[in-house]
Amino acid sequence: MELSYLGEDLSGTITRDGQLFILGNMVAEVDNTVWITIDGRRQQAHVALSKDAWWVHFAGHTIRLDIVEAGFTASDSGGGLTAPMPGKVLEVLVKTGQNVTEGQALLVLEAMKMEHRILAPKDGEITAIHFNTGDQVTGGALLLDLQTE
Amino acid sequence: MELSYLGEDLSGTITRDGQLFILGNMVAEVDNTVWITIDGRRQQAHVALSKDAWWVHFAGHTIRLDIVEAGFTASDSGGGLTAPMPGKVLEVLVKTGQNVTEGQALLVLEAMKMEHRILAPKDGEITAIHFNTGDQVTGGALLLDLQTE
Amino acid sequence: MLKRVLIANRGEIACRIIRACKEAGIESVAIHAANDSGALFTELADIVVELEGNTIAETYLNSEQIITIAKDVEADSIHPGYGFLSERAEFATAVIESDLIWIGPSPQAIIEMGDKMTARRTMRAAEVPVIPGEEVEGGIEEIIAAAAKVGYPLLLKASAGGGGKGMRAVHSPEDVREAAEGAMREALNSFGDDRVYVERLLSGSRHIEIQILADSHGNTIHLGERECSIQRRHQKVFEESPSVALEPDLRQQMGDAAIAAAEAVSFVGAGTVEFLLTPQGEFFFLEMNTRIQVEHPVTELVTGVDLVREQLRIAAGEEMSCEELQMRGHAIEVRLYAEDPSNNFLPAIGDLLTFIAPQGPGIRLDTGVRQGDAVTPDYDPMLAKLIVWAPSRQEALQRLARALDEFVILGCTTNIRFLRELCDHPDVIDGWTTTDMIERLWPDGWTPDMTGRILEVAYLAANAAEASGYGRKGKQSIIGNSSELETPFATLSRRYP
Amino acid sequence: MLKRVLIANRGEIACRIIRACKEAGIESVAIHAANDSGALFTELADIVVELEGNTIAETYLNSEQIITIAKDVEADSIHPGYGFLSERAEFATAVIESDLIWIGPSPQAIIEMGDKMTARRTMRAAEVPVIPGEEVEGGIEEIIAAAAKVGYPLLLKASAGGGGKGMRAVHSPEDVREAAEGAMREALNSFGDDRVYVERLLSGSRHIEIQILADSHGNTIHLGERECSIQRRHQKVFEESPSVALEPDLRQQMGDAAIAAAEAVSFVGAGTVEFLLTPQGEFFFLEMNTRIQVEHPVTELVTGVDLVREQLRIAAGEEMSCEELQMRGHAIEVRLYAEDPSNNFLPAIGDLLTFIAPQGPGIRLDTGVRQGDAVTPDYDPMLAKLIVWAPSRQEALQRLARALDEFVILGCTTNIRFLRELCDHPDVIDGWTTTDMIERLWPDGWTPDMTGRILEVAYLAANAAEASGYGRKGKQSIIGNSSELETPFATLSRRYP
Repeated sequence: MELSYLGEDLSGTITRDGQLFILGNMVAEVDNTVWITIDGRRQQAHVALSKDAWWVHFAGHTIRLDIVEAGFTASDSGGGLTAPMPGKVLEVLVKTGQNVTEGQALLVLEAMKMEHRILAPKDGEITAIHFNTGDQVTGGALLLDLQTE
Repeated sequence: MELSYLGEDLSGTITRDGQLFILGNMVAEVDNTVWITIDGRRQQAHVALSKDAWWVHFAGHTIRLDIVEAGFTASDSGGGLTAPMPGKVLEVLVKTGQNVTEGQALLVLEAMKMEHRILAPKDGEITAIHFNTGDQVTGGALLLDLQTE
Repeated sequence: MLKRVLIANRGEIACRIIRACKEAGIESVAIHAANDSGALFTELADIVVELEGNTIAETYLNSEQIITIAKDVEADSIHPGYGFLSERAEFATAVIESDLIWIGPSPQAIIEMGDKMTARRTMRAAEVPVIPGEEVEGGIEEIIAAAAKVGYPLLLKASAGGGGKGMRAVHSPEDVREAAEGAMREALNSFGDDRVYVERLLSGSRHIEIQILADSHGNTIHLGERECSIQRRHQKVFEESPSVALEPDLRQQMGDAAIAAAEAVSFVGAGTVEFLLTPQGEFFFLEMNTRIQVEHPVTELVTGVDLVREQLRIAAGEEMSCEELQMRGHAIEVRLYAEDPSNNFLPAIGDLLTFIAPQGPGIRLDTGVRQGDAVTPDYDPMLAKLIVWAPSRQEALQRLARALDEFVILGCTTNIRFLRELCDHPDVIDGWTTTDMIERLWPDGWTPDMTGRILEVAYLAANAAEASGYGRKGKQSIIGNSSELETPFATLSRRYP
Repeated sequence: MLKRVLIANRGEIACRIIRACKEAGIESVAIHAANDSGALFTELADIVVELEGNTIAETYLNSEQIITIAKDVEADSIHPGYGFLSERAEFATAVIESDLIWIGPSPQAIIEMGDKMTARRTMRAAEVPVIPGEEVEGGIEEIIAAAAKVGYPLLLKASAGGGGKGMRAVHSPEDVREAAEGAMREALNSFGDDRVYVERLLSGSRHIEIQILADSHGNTIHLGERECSIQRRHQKVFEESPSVALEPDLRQQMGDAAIAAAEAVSFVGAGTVEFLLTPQGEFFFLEMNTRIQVEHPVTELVTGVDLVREQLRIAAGEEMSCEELQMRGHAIEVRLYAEDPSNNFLPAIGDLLTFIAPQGPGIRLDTGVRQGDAVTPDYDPMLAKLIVWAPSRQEALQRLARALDEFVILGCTTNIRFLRELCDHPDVIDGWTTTDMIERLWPDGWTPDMTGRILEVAYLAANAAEASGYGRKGKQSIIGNSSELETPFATLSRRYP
């Protein structure tokens, strides 16, 4: 299974021995819950599966691992800027064709009664804007396209 | 569905109207949980299904409704005395053929570190004893047969 | 400071101690029998070791194995909790001789208080009043003879006893032999010691106990009382502090007597001196528990003292950190048992399909289980303790009622509804709480105060859930034809007194 | 006594009030928008009525509809909670004119304190010190002019504001216009009132607030302070009592000032007078909240007073039941938000697939949600409040850390880990808590202190669970080939300041 954490791919060879899963010197077992044994110490991990991710709680940490499905390619070098959550477009601060610099505010979104400014992650050119002021957007909706160098 | 509460059969005609279930002036809906509307007041019921029973929590009460399956007949007028839970037979106080009176102790069971005396529910004659002192019994096991008048 | 504590216990008290360790920055080691694998206390602990063996004697009572594990994992100390090995002087001795710190009083104090007959003699010597009765050296015939001297009604008690095990109330001479045999057998099974003695049954009394804390720097204090009068099968079900029966004067007297009792055995650690308080206002020493008690949270909420954390401090040789006794408001604990109160409190088993704890102000839950766990007949049926605090006794009862109404446990019969009805009972509200209360209120046994309406709701809810495929994988229906099943559950309406 | 209270609110505070009603023997009426159907507060209430309408203005802010429902269900009183209509004088007036009891202070007191600029003027008249600044009558140009007079850094604040809405910190003149426009727009959206005024930004100060309780029999008392310095986006995240910065002397002075402030507006009910305390030990009036506050449990745990129950008593015309102020131990509240603290606290949504609350001593959870609920963008992202009490501040921090470690929420990003790390931070332990603390400690934003080992465990656990068919109906595997998905989640590592 391909997983990523905050956009970073995770990997490692997991082998299976009956009911045991092994990664390096760590062993996992699954019954009603998931048990992880490290250096002879067996500890419980809480796990849950949402639509797009595995969630794991272990030793006071909560980790969300996004499931990376086949057939898609990340576009780290540019591409779409998506709405982090459902909301309403309060203001569009740029125009198609405009050059923007990293950190520049592109759009203001209202969600959960707060304003959120969508910033340019890198220098580049705005090649498309998909919403207008007042539009409702769903979480994950592509707001605008940014062509970076 | 046939259900019983403490051995008493429950009944009543439930009609279905789309997602609604109606019994008298009560209406039930089921989504993630069960909602009961009585006299216009909608309240939540918690329900869970175990192997043999539906469990319902409503208004601070917990009710266990045993599922009555087809092909069996209750034997209120006598028959088997079963172990209320798994345990060990500590002592058998009667013999086969013995006449016993209501309330007489028949057998002593140890379960959960406590002794429990199994009493005769009615006057009658012991027609069979299925376990000896020291035997382990499972919950629901038939301990002895009592023939009542 | 302690570095790594092995907890020689299970269930809610193991969880309580593990949490105290975590808060104190001490590592915790859980040990568990195979049938406790995955239990909540094993989830919370830093280190978990499975015990070999099948019976309790081979696991939680296996001193040798436990000490070996403690040395293996490099624990520096052992906390015994309550029950199990907590009052076994030989175990305390073995722990100390293995160069481990014993989180409890000296073996000598355990011996002097642990044997109930010895304790009676020690207290008499220290001029603490004891219940009229007879110590018995010998077997069944000597018990019967002592019973005749004490008079009826009386209580037979296991000298090594506790927790209601090996105890029998006897109301007339013709029952004494069977009762004594049962008490001796239960005592032997539970404690490996069948000695039983006789005490007068003081009807209408209250069970009042004083919490004691003593450190190795010579400080011995009391932390006020708990009243634990409401009992079934001689086990407490409802515990509160303060007691409505104690004015400051009497609290002072009983506190002083408790301190005297503790000092008589050079007690160090957390302990409880139990008394019976008669309707006439006399109090008699009952026994001293030389360990943390099930109902300790009641005192914690009223006094603001963290008793388990103080135990850890005291065991490490530090001074206790308590300031002057400051009792505030009112706390009540109820014990949630997997049992059927409508069937003479017969223990129950089942799966905790749903386990939703109440939340909000003034609520504390010390639980050994959580949703998804199975309740088996292997151990004591106590699942959890619900403790409430409020500014006054009246508000505490109201809060407890609210919390019990919110508590949802499905899949196993519990005493929640029984406890809930206690909250509303006029005698409970008025504080007329005595050790024979449950027999007094429900001489013919308790049955839930349930209207037919509730049963109709349940019937409708179950049918609607069934027809909707609720709680099943995929939708299906198992609705059969009319008729009945002879199952163990059909016996639920029978009584096993 | 009140008989039936309608709660004009939702979420955890609605649950809190419903529970207080239940304990007081008062019936509770929950009202809810369609998207709150089935929420915990609707489960707990005795009577539940769905509001018509889609927006907040049409539902929880719809005075007319709410009062109509109250009359329909024969409620005798309305409790507004916090937020929503709690500080709208017109609503209080409409409630009173409908012959319902308003559980709060008089509309006149709300007006005098609710408008922040009016309150500043009233306090100046009552000789309570206010923060240097300028009230502004007018629009954007007047704000910019006032800003120049006050000097930088400064705070723009909505006069009708609260909860950090319509507030902006401005550090240099070139940012003031955009900030003022944003503040005005947010103020208009949130409160229907775009007036914004200017205050000097007092860096390095502590937020100290005094809890006030006043009844209609002329008693006005204070219940000590809460320190709520740790804030993000001008919203409190970590609140405690007592404050390390207050000696008894200063507590007395600030308590007296708070009582004076309350009496200046003939305040009746539960309210809070907020102050900024500078590093030099000067304190300035910030505002008075004329309602119960989010962080009220901290005071309840330290003083033993049930504030919501006192509100119910006071509204019924009774005297408050509080005895002399008795502060004991230390309490801390943290607010659990559905938000991503590693991404500038951006609100998060998701399903609460797992929601396991910590248990045991000294823990209180005031939650509006439970396992199975969905977190939507419709409302404030606060899910619950976790409040701990312990004998000392150090032990309270240790207990909080333990409780947060036990808290398991899966399916929605929360700030639990952020709060957990706060417990261990030397500045928090030392009590160097100021309102600019989060910027001071994490100027470049917070990221979790996570070892690679934890990520490896998560990777292994997820793969093992996946391969075992855990959490799926039936066993299946969706393991695909190597490659990446462009999903909203791929944006999680981006920042939206």
